[in-house]
Amino acid sequence: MINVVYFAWVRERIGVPQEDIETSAETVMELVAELKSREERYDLAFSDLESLRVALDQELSDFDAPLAGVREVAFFPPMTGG
Amino acid sequence: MINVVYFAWVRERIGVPQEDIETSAETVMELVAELKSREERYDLAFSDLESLRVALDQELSDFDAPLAGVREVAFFPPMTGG
Amino acid sequence: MKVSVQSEDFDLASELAGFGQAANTGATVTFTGLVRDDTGQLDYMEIEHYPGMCETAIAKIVDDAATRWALTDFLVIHRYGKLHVGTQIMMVATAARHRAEAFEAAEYLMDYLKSRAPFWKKEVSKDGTKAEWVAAKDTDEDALDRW
Amino acid sequence: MKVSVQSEDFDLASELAGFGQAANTGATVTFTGLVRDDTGQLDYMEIEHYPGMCETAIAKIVDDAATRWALTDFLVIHRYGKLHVGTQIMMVATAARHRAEAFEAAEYLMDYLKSRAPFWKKEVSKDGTKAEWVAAKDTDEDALDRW
Repeated sequence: MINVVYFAWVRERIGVPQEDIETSAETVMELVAELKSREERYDLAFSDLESLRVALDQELSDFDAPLAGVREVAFFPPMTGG
Repeated sequence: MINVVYFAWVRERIGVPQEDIETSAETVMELVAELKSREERYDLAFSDLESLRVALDQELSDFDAPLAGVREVAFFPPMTGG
Repeated sequence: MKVSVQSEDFDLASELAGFGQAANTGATVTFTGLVRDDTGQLDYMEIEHYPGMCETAIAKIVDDAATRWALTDFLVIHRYGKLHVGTQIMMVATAARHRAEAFEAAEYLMDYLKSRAPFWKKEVSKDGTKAEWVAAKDTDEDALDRW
Repeated sequence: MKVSVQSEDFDLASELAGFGQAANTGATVTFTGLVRDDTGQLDYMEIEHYPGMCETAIAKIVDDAATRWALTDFLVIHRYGKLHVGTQIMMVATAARHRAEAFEAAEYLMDYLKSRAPFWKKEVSKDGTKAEWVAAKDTDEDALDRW
């Protein structure tokens, strides 16, 4: 079980700010593929990975990263702070 | 008659903050030469022109500049504001 | 040496009381970011943030800056929530021995907060018809290359 | 849009009240210069200035910056006289649409105030045995080349 959180337009497209996902995905990319196959709203949210960022346990990471031991995965667009 | 003003160590070496000078010097350089020939304290103050700056009527200028029409000449070291 | 992620407004003056008081501080720089409206159409900006990650991301950015420029003091405040035109979004302050250090560290903090701290801005127009997420600029990402 | 050459201290907070309030201001930057003591030997700094020329020189520097970066507001205060360790020497503030403009303009103002505004600093040590004019640095003159 992994906690998946979404921000900004990713959250809006998926429709929830977070959810617990039962998955056997070994990498972020596998998790993304799994979500995309579930429902169209995921497919839409993850259609362009270039415009997405991922954080694992609140630290910036990348789509190739393994999920072993990770409790929280976050997906969001490039940040616009400051 | 021209008003000559001095700042920082130039003022300290010459011993006065300003003085009126009766001169027929046509350029700043001629005025400097005239002052240097007067007394040792001027010779000392003007010994290294590289380390001096000059302003004519409160605007930065250079030693070759003509003095025609100028009312105030200022000599000082490079500025250290800020 | 303060970092704060908050919804409340802040007062520059109170925040700077006691800032950079060490005798070897020769320069302090502050930056304040405000909600700007160029067209007269903007009602407010909604800033979303990632609680928890914001704090750790900013702490890392600040640590890097403090080491790189031997800062004698620093301060980062970033707000989230609904912010109307003209209100303060965030501020940084840096204190160092020389002016170049204080300026560079403040710019470094801003460049990294812009692209590496998990905040997202949405602009909502006055007539309510437009609500758009602000897109990250390539130039903001490029700005990191100079460090 | 204020320029002041004064002996009195200033209060950053009061000076910034109402600063950069235009709706198209997205960024404000302030710089404050303080009397620094690295060795514990400094008693005070005496700042000599050229009355009249200070004001015109600063006005020119400020005009150049305001044109170059389309500033929405600016402020320059420079003190003269006897200033003890830890006291404020001067400040600049800039307001602009974007952060890069506000930062660059503030650095430009500082670089030019340093080498083109007629102020001279003398450092007087605590035991009174040393009173030395601060020498201009080549690096300060070089700093102008980047603009």
